[in-house]
Amino acid sequence: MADVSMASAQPHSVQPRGAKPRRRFSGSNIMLYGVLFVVSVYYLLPLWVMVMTSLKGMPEIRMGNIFAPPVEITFQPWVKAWSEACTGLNCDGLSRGFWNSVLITVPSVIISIIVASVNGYALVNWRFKGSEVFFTILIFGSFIPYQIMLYPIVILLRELGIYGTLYGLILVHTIFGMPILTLLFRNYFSSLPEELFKAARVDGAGFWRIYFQIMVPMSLPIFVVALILQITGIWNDFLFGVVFTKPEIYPMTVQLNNIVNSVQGVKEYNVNMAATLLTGLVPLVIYFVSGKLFVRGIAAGAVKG
Amino acid sequence: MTHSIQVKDLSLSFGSVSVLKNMNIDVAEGEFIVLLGPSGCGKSTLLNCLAGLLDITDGEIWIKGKNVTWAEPSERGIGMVFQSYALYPQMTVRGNLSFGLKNARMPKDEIDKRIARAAEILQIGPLLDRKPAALSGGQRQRVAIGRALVRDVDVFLFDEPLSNLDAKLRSELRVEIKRLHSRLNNTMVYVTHDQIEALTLADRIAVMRGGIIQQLAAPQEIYNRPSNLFVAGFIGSPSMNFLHGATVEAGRAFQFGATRIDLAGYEGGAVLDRPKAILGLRPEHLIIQDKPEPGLTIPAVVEIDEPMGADSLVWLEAEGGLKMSVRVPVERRLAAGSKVHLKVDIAKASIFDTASEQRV
Amino acid sequence: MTHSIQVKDLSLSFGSVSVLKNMNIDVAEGEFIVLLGPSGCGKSTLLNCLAGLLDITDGEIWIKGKNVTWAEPSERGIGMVFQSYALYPQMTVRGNLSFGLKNARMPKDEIDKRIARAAEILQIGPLLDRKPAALSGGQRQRVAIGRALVRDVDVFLFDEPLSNLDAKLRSELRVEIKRLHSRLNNTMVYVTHDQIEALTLADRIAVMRGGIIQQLAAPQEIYNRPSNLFVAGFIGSPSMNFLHGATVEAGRAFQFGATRIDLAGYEGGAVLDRPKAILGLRPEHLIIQDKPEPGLTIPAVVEIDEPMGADSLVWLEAEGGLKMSVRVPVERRLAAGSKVHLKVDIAKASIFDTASEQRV
Amino acid sequence: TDLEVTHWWTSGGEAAAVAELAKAFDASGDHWVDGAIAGGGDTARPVMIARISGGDPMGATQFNHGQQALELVQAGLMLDLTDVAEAQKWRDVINPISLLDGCTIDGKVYCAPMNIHSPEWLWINNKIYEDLGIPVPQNWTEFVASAPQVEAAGKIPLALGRQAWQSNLAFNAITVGVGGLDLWKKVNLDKDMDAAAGPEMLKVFQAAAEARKLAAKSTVQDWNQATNMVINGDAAGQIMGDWAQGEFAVAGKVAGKDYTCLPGLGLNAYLSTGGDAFYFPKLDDPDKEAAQKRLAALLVSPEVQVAFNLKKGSLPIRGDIDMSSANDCMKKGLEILKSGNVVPSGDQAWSPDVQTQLGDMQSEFWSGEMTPEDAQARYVEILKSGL
Amino acid sequence: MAGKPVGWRPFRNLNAKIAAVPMVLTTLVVFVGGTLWTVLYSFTNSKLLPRLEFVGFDQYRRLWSTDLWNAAIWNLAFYGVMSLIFTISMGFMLAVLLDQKIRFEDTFRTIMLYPFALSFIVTGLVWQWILNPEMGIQEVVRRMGFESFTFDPLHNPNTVLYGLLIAGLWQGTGFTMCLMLAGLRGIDEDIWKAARVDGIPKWKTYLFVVIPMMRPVFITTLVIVAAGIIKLYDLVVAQTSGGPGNASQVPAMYVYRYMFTAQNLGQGFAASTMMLLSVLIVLIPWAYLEFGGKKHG
Ligand SMILES: Nc1ncnc2c1ncn2[C@@H]1O[C@H](COP(=O)(O)OP(=O)(O)OP(=O)(O)O)[C@@H](O)[C@H]1O
Ligand SMILES: Nc1ncnc2c1ncn2[C@@H]1O[C@H](COP(=O)(O)OP(=O)(O)OP(=O)(O)O)[C@@H](O)[C@H]1O
Ligand SMILES: [Mg+2]
Ligand SMILES: [Mg+2]
Repeated sequence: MADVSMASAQPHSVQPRGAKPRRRFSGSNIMLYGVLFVVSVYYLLPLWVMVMTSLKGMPEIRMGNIFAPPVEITFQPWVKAWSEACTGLNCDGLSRGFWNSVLITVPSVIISIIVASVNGYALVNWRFKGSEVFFTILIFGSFIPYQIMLYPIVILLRELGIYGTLYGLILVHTIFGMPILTLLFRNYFSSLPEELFKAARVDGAGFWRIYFQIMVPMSLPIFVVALILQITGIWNDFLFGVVFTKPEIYPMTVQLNNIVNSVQGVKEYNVNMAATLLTGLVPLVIYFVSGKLFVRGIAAGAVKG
Repeated sequence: MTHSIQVKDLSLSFGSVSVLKNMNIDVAEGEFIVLLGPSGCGKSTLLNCLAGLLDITDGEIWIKGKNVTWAEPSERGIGMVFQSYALYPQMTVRGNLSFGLKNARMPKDEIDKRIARAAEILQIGPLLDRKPAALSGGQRQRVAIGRALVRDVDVFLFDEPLSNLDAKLRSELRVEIKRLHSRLNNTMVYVTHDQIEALTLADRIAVMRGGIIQQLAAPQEIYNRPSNLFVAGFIGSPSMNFLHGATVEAGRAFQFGATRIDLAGYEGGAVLDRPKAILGLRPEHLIIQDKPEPGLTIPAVVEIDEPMGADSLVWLEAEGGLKMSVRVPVERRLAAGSKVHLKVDIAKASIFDTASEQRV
Repeated sequence: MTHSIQVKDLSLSFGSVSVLKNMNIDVAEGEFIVLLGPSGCGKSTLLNCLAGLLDITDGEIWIKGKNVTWAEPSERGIGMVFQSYALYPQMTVRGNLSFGLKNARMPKDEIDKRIARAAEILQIGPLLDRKPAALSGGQRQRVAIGRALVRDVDVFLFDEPLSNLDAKLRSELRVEIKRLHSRLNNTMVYVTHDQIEALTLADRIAVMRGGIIQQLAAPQEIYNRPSNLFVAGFIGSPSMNFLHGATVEAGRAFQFGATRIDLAGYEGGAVLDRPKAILGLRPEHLIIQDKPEPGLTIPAVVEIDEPMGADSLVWLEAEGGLKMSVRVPVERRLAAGSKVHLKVDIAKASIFDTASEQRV
Repeated sequence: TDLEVTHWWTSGGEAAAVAELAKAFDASGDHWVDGAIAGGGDTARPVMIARISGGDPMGATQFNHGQQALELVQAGLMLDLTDVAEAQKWRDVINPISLLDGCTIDGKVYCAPMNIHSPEWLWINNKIYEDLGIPVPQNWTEFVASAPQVEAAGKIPLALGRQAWQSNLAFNAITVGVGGLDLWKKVNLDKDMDAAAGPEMLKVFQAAAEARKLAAKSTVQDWNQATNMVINGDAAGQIMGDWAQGEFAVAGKVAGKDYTCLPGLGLNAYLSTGGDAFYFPKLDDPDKEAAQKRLAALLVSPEVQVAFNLKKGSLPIRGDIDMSSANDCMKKGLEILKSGNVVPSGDQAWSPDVQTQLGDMQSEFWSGEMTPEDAQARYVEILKSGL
Repeated sequence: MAGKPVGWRPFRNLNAKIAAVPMVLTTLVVFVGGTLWTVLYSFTNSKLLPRLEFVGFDQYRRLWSTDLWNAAIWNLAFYGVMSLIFTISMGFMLAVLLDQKIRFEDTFRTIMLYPFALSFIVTGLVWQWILNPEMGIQEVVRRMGFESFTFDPLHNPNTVLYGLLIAGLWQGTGFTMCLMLAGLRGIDEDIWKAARVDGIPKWKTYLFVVIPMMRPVFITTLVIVAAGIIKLYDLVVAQTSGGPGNASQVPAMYVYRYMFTAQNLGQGFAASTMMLLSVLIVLIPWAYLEFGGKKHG
């Protein structure tokens, strides 16, 4: 650009002055947003399909393509998925599973987060002999395929006498949530200044007081991350939900699987999609609402040199 | 004198926040300019504008007689050294030095020649195959300078290159940079908020505040004749002592509480009578003595003395609770509470108008 | 003199790394001790041991005549001020101050009384309901001190409380801490790696290196009679000039290249003849003159001078390429390349044995 | 008393049949808590077993009788129903008696047989052939012969769900149909490995390979989706068990008119009979135990058998009941039963381990390019591992 | 308690130790105990119920001579390598795109991240529908007039793994992108400036400077993604059930199938032990890099 102005051959060449002129639609910008648009289509397509299909009637589904918006919007599939779809003799749709999921998720999330955060805190600030060893094993634990643990857990729960109960499931979720959550909390707590902890000890605060009054209030981002991870993880869990529960307390995912797989006559795609959406609604809403905090928390807790 | 850098009416805003306001600076070929100022005053911003790393809002920048306002950083003939050095961590020192050259498709032997020369100047020959992580702070700094050096640039820009180092290393590297400058004779623009660095390195210092240059002058000039209250207070450690009073007797004396000080010998403009004025006295321009001399001394009470090795700093309280500091040789110990008199060297004092804050 | 802190044979290792080695320190009641040393020498570690935040490996710690080796931090009668202040960010200043007292289940009105007193001493009354984020650096520092103050402790421990601040604030707060000490007369242990702080604040300085105390003495003693080469080089900025040579004539002279310097008037032990010895001369104990005086001056060539406001530092090159620095008044300008002679004040010099590095 | 009953009957016809059971049980003052698990036996069984061995057993649960629950019984986790069986004279009424034998271990009865699965049926959509103007095939050979024309009309000749057990089922049907009953018996009952490796069996594999071609375009997963393809006229035929009939019924199709059913693929009118049975895990609760026994008795009772099997389209386990309201297809089955041309099913002959391996192998065979020879070699190998 | 220190004082910091009990119990009982239990029983011929009848390495011999298992291993290896390559490269590229000071960054990020909120079950079902030739993409394109267009990855043994990949990437890249973005944002601004002054084009800066600097982030991501791949199960079950044939079988399915459907626990345990082994192969080098070299603070 500078050269242009130097070459005074150009009739109305102006001296470069002020802000460098930028074209709004430069080639690279078009590329950039173009790629982003294509990528977004890839990510949004399934959601679009689900929503559109769930709003169509069966005849329209048979006729039209899955990407077309409904000609005639009907909420019947949603109603059916929520409260009428049958598995065997139970024709109350997902509604039952929803409350079960809530009952399972809420205590599991709370307990697993409390346990893991206290663990992370103890690991960072109250190291004792062997604590690193346990931590390392715990991290290994997070990579063990669940199937390996399935049978031992069945035995464990049987011996504890809580197989098939809500308590059993909470325990299982707490156990399997522990590795990754502890890692998150440990990384986060170790990024907090150690001096704060020391100051509190000089001030005569004990283990729990430091935890509740100093650590917890400063850890909102990581609690949000843990909350999101656990809510979605537990809400979406299928394997434990089906193996460690019984029909009365089946979570929504199991109910979803039942509905989708209980084909009675033709597959009712619209109902299935509505059911799928309903099942994913809670985690989706949570992501849409707190995605920003999640990203920030990830940066604070997960990605550490 | 050829101009190396000319900044004309430069302004820069981030959105609605105006950070640099209508700046004009001319830097001569081979000059060492230090930008000094408190944190957030816009020093780094100005440097980044010179380097082309920030798009300015208004004005022009000329380097070596070329208008580079819109030029890319790499086309401006500048080299930059950052506070954190910003070495490429996974490349060896040689890789760091050659990366830019290779990218410009310079022939291999020319690259080698340049690296050899830089290594020789900076004495980093034995380090060429190490990675930055294996270097000490001072060595890293040299490599960072080397990266500018190999590019054979006319202008070096430094952004607080020493502020990450400990005091000892800092003073050593300061001297090295000065030597480098006297050897290369490049134009250098150097940002710091450390006044010792500014005073020792600069040919001229630009004291900045809130995006405006307060004074641009040689170090001794700035130290001895600060153009306003801000510069006077900012330069010098401990700070200049400020006595709030009035000039009286048609500008021939300064009245401070019950004390009156003769202004005969003051080097400055017409003092005049000002109902509100400030007399600035540097700690080393006061002499502690036991006896008063009317018109020449200020009575004070010793509070604390701080021996600092070579000399000692005495803190006193003058009339009206005013805290003052005086520099004395370290051998001289003064008991707290003793009453003394401070003799003023009026030739080295500064008087400021309270309203305009300008030196008179 | 009652002992406030006694450290007996204290050792500490992290795993196999021994960080503190068999330390013995006695601190008198009301004394201001500064721990000074390069980074990583174990200063903070020692302080944490005193506070009970680290479990020691061996030895005993006594505070106020009580063995507190295994006591909890809060039971030791100490208060601690941290480098980053470590204020609880979610509590107000009042909350920060009262946290420790509430933990000790102190009655509410007693807490209020103590906070009021601390607020008055530290002048933070108006800040009590703000959160730390809304405070300036200096104010935070005061709150951090206040936290120790309200607990009415006998011993204050400071871990580099000023090193996060800029130079200006640092020098102001330094004075404030000194005032506070003279007012409260508590025992204070203060960690820093800034020698100006150490020299100005301390009653006694403990210079540490690699977990071992090198010298524990009053500042002037340390400055003028450093017990070994490390202390000599560490204290003073710019560093002491070291001339490597030999003592000859039964210890009456120092031979350095072709230069011989008379040692008559040296304050120290028996010099004797040593084939390898080091003569240490501080920059301010050399005088630049034009004429040589045999046995008293060192010839040198001026390289650079660095004006630093109040005085100026001249860098010279002596025989054998040795770089030396001399402090001169700022008015004195010396042209680079001029040949001068440095007059030695032998009474203020130090001689070290090269092998043992100890002062003789 | 509430009894939780787990099962995997979730398709339309099945669910209707279960409703009959629940109605009958509720009528006696008890309460049927339905624990349907969708996705077929392979999905449901692990859950059931995990719950029983995990100490949280349900009141009753469906298994295919045979070896599936053997170890649970041996571990003493199942309720002994011998007294119910004796009181209700099961030994006298149940036909074929092999069904009860499947429930009997060491002389004790542990399950209540519910129905007979006869898997070897070929279901054909008549309309397709009418449209083509050719006669509806009456056996497998004709069916294969007509396939090119069906294909030419853009239809899929053979519908096949892509799950291991369906491939397995189709293969077994072809074995009985093409290979004949003797071969089947030799291999599966006498466990004659020479026969399994012999040329007759190879013929069966070749026939299966042919069937594979016919089913190449069928991509659905579930059996009832495949059945639906036949019902809708997308596919000409499907090899499936008698339960497929329930789907035809739900869709309002009439046997003989809209569709044709050919037991034993129309070649050998024999049926291998396995079936569903209910097991009753031990519960430490006398009330529940009484209810369990009431349910067991109820399940075998004539009324329930009739109601259930009519809805499900499967065959009842007793020969002494009136099935006059049954449709064409069911009647065909009943006749074969009466004539005694039955053999026990693979479920009873081989362990689940072998069954699973066979299923895996078959599903690979049916969807890949494995040659009949290779497949036979693998087949023999797997069977040998189960000896 | 005065005098010389004694090395071990169990009641010091008692609360901290009590607080660590859940973790200690979990690691010992569940992870160590459960793993050992599984390994132990993999040497037995347990069928429906665990039984201590040892048969040596029989189960392993059978495992490795089973075509299904070998197919599952190869499928997983193929899927794993592809998935690692694509998740990480796509995640990184998306992060780079989002790092260009674009407008609506939040919106784009949410769009990319939301699938992570959905379970694999849901993911599998949706993509099964979209890829279904009768009504999905193939049908839509055909209706647009391209009659011979064929896109039916899920029913072709040669392409089914790509079908899984499409769904797996859809679900997982958003999270990877988040990790990468956090890593990118953690890079010193000055490095960018230095590169600009050196005249290095942007893409070169990413390639030669930024990527090497993000090594720790890449390693973290690699481990997280790899761990997920080994566990791969729900997605396959929901999308293909391992079919067609055995073309998309994976080890986790084999384990589940043999433990429960085939009622051959010994075989299932042997298979899970092999999975555990592969986990260790992934983890030990990582743990060595993470914990071996430097001490964590
Ligand atoms: N990208 C930006 N957007 C908005 N404001 C900015 C941006 N960069 C800098 N500023 C503001 O511009 C002002 C000048 O910043 P600059 O970094 O130049 O200060 P500085 O003098 O270098 O300070 P320091 O000594 O702390 O480095 C500051 O007030 C800062 O908050
Ligand atoms: N938890 C630990 N584990 C192992 N080594 C440690 C630990 N804490 C400190 N060290 C080591 O002990 C030595 C002394 O550290 P310390 O923090 O006391 O130094 P310092 O003198 O305070 O330095 P600085 O001036 O940098 O604060 C250092 O070498 C450090 O590496
Ligand atoms: Mg800056
Ligand atoms: Mg320290």
